[in-house]
This record gives sequence, C-alpha cells and structure tokens, in this order.
Amino acid sequence: MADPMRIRAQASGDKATVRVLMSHEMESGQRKDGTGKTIPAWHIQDVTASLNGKPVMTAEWGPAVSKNPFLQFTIKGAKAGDKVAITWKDNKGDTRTDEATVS
Amino acid sequence: MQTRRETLKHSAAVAGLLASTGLFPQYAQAFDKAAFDAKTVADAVKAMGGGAPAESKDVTITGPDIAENGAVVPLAVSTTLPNVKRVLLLVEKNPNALIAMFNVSPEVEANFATRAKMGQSSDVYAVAITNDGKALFAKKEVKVTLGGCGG
Amino acid sequence: MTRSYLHLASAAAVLALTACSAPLPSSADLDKLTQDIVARSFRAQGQAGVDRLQPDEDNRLCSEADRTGAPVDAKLAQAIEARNMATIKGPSDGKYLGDWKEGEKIAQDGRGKTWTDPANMANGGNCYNCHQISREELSYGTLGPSLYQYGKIRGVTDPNSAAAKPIVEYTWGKINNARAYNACSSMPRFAHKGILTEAQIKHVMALLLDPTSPVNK
Amino acid sequence: MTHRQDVHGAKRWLLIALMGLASVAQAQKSSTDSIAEYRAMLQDGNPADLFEAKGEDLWKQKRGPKNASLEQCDLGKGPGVVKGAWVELPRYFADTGRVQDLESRLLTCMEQLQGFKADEIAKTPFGRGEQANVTALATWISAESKGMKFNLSQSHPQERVMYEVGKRLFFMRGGPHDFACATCHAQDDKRIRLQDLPNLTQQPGAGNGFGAWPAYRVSNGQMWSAQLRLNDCYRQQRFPYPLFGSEATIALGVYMGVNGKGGEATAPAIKR
Repeated sequence: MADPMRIRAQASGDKATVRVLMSHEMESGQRKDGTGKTIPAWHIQDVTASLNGKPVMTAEWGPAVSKNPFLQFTIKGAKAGDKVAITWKDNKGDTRTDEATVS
Repeated sequence: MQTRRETLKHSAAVAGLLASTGLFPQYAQAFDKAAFDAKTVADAVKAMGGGAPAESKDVTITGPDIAENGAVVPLAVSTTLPNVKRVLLLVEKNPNALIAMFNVSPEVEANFATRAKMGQSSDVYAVAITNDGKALFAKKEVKVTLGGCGG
Repeated sequence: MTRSYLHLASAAAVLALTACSAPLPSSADLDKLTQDIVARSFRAQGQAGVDRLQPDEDNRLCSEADRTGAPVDAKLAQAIEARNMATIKGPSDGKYLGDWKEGEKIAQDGRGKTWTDPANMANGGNCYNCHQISREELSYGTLGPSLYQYGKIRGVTDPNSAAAKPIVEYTWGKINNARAYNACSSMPRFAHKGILTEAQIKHVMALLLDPTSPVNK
Repeated sequence: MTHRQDVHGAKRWLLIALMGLASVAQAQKSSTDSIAEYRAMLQDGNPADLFEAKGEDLWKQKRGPKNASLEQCDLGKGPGVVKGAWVELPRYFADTGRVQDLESRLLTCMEQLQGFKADEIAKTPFGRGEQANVTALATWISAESKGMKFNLSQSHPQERVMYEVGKRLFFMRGGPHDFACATCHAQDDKRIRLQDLPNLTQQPGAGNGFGAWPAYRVSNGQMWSAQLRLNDCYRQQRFPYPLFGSEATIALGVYMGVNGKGGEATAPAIKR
C-alpha cells in the first residue's frame, strides 16, 4: 500500500490553506528502461478533498505532475478543528485517503 | 496542529469510511483521457470544454523564470474571474500539454499550486474555463537549465 | 583485515589513558593508514576498477600540496610538467581543428567513465561544468576561467595561419594534458588519461578557435 | 507576484539596455537570482517530510527477527536519545570500538536490538529493502536536530585520527579524471554548472554542505542519505564504489563535520 500523505491545513481568517505531499512515483510514460522499452505511465489521476466529510474540490492530474506530488489550495470557511481529508486514485486503481485537522 | 502520528491513525478510519460510502459519488468523474492526451494547449482546452483561449489579466500564472531542474517546476494558477468552472495548468512544449485540471467549487478559492515536469524550456499556461465555456489564459516563459555534473 | 588500523588505534587509545591530549600518529603513518583505509573501503563496480586507486606520483605530490597549502617544490613541479609534456602528441594528420558543432556537444556532455556509464561509450568533455564557453549557455561552472571568445580575444582570425600557430598548439597541448603547463592543474588530462579521442579533442579545439564558432561571435 | 515580476523584469531590461555590452554579467547575475527564487519556491512542501514520517514510524515499530523497536538505540547521547544526536555524529563508540556515522550506527542498533544482519543491509543497494528504511530513519533522526549547531567531538584519539585520514581522502586526487573532493569543494564562491559548490574545508561551507544531508533530490525524486551523497560524489569523481559505512566515508564525514562546527543543521533539505 502507498505510504501516507502529509497534510497541513492552517486557518487564517475565514479560510484555511491546505498543503499536501503525496507519496507516488508519477511515472511519466516518456522514459525508457535499460532494454529500450517504454516504462508505462503510472500516475495519480483523480484527487478529491473534503471538509468535515463534505466534498469541496476535485482535480484531475496527468503523468507530468512531479514525483511525490505537492498540492496547495485554499478552503473558504474552514476553521481550526475542522477535518480536511484528501483522497487520490491512480491509473492502476490504487487509492489512498488521509486526514488532518485544521490548525 | 495535528501530529504526524494522529494523521496516520486517522487515515485508516477515514479510508474505511470512504470505502463504504463510495468516493464522493456526487463528484464521480471519469478521468479526461482525451484532454491529457492532447498535444497542444488549444486541443487540451477544447477537450476540457473551453473555447478558443483568449489572454486575460484576470488569470495569473506563477512559476520560476528559471527552473534549476525540469523534474520539479513549481506552478500555480489563480483567477479573480467569477463563474469559473475549472482551471488548468499546461506546458506548451511537453509531449502532452495538460498537467493538471482543478474543478472550482464555491467552497474553494480559484487558486491552486502544484509542481510539473518539463522536458525543456517552454511557455507555461494557466487557463480558466468559465461556466459558459469561455477560456481565458495567462502565460509565462520558464527556462529549464541543465544542472549538476551532467552525469 | 583491519589489523594495522586496529593496532594503530589501540596504541593511540593507550596513550589517551596517560595523557590529556594524545599525540597523533606521524604524518607518514597517517599517509600509510589512509592508503590502507582506501584499500579496504572501495570495490570495483562497472568499469570503475580498484586499479583506479593506484597512486599516481603526480597526483600524490599535488594532493599533498593541496592539503598542506604548501606548493609543490619548483624543481618537482618542473619535473611534473616535463613528464606530462612528453605525453603530448600532435594531431596524426596535422589538422588541429574539427567541427565546432560536435565540439559544443562534447563540451555539454558530462558523462563517461563513471561506474554507471558503459565502458564503450564516447565520453563527454565536462567542459561547461567548469567553464563559461558560448554566450548562449547560462548553465556553466566557474571552477575554470571563462573561455567565451577564446579565439577572438587571442586574435585568431585564421586558425591555419602561421600567426595563430602558437596559440593553436598551446590549446591543443592544454586539452591533451593540462599538467604540461601547470603541474597541479585541476583540469583532467583528456588525451593522456584516455578520456577524449583525438577526433573529439579536434572538435573541442574548433569550438574554441574556429572564427565561425558561437564562442568567437 | 506577477506584478512584482513584471517590475523586476522591466528593471532588468532597462539595466541591460543601459549597460550595453556589459550586459553579460548582469544577465548572469539575474539567472542566479532566478535560481534562488526557484529554490525558495520549493522550500514549502519538501517531500522529505514523507520520509521523515516513515522514519519516525520505523524507529518506534517492533521489527526484525527479535521483534523489537529501535527506541533503546544509543546514537551517542545515551539509549533512546535522538534529539541532538545527529549534530555530534560521526563519533567514537566504546561498545563497537570505532568511529561511526549515523547510518553505520543505525546498522549496529538494527543488528543488536532487532536482530537484522548489519553486513547484509550494508550490501543492499540504496533505496531497496532495509537500506531504504535506514535512509528514512536517518531522515527523521537528522530532522530531530534541525536548527541545532554542529558540535563533533575530537576528544577521542580515534576521532582525531579519522579527521586526519578524512582530510587526506578529501584532497586525494585520483581516477581517470584526477579528481579529488577538493577539486570542487575547497574554494569559496565556485559553481559547477549553475550549482553553488560549498567550500567543505571551512565554515560556513562545511556546515552548509554537510549539514544538509539527508536531502530530497528533485532531479530523481529520491531521498538521499549522507552515505549515498558521498557514494555519488565518488561516482562522479570516477572512483570505484565506496562500501556502505566504510572507514573512508566515515572519515570524510568526520572531516566535514568537524570543519562545520557551529554550523546549523538544515537536514533534511531539498536539493536539485
């Protein structure tokens, strides 16, 4: 199973900035292995975020997002103590969800 | 601030919860393969439901002038436009131009940052697609340098 | 396996018990210990065999000078320069310059001779790692002097002319074996150590000296 | 941000126009500025965090043939003391009778406490199996000393001997390119390509350079331990392969660490 994400969510005023690091190869599909065969693309393709269980953001990513991806976005109306959950799903069907509390 | 240990402990429970309810069914989406396979900025925007892109000062692209390494190029897109449905980040000279698409909801700001791989120096684009299908963009050049000992 | 080191170390440990500040082993003993440690700290990998650790007298003298900050004795330096000068051969067909476009590629290329490189590949010259060369390439190193406008500022308008001969020959020699001119130069000895072929060196020569090369624009 | 960049850009062009032919130096300076800006953009969100979290977990988890955690591991400041340990390594350990760096010491603990075979881990390629775990552990342990000052001991004779050996190794030219560590790392204000080269013979270069590893390498998306950093230096130097935890690599660690006394520990850093 994939390693856990690191999620930091910091409230400031009436919103919270969320910074996420995900552990993923993000193989581009452009590289070749030692024998000259193309290494197939393997990447996170769907990302979703929720605040206290309510979905607030979805995104789609291609294989050109960097390895061990970073994501930053801002949730309106989030305050300290709220729960932010992030889920990703890759093109092999692997998925991972982690949660953090807004500070 | 939540500790790392708590994150680990919570995540298992949350994962179980999500598995039982399905992954946000109301936001269920098919990955837009056509858009991510598109070779050009215009084709990718079109596949994402936008019209012919027009430059706009209401869209902002943030990125470095020079990237020390093309494997990790920090890019951000933001817009002050109302009625934006989704925003895109694109690299013109990548084999496939589209890097990432973010759906904008009333709960989040239209302001997202991530990091992209770039094979060579290129213009990078931020595109905002409005609810009525208009595509507005900002672009900037990012030079990618060859670093290190080259080995 | 670690006998000599342990022996030395335990001798030092005994001393530590009797003195507040135990004296270090002599410099010669430390040199010997370093060689022993080198011998048991590396293994062959790919094309990088342990034969690469064989001490080279030029390197031994220069390393010591670097470490102590005391330059190599003038007479020894002359001897180093003389024996390196003796390794330099002129071009086999008398032509010093190749194609600057190829030279630019070699200058950009930093690969070759590491344990991850195939032994049969054409090695790069690593030039941009240390030198500014063309004006277009911003990613250049500063360990060596700038070579931008190398030929132009030396007044080379026709590399085949008699007037250009001294600078052409010097440049050839410098790339082939830099220690012929500077006993403890940090520049690799490209021909002497088999890093670049004669044809590759000609291409690099053209990059520096051909008036049509971007370096001389 | 964009506005600021525009102003910045306009100023730059004006300068170049004013300076005419002298613009080469100016353009160069601005590319250095741009690289600094690029690096600053990456500081927030260093993927080393992912490895740090993994390392902390590995330290506390019961693992190995003896099903034990590493919580009683003595990194030099007594069993279980992690904070501040890294800024005093490498150091002499009486129980093993030798000078050890963080990674070789971790192998000792993994063998003694958990029952792993240290020589097998040492032979495992970087990034694989238990070797990847050693890197994650080193990432977390170094992070626990973040912001502290380097203060390596030179009180034991072996520590002083290792410093002198490390110094000799640092200046040892060899291999087909005649490179030594010192070829690139013994002067101030030098670059290889666009990368600044720390002068590892003195402060502040030694603390800055030595104190940054383990670091996340953006070029390959890998977490690199100090041992791997040295290993790749030797690869680029065209030397043969230094054994993991070998005396040569530990002696170099002592040399750089002692030179970096008073320097701030910044590991785990993010590097090109």
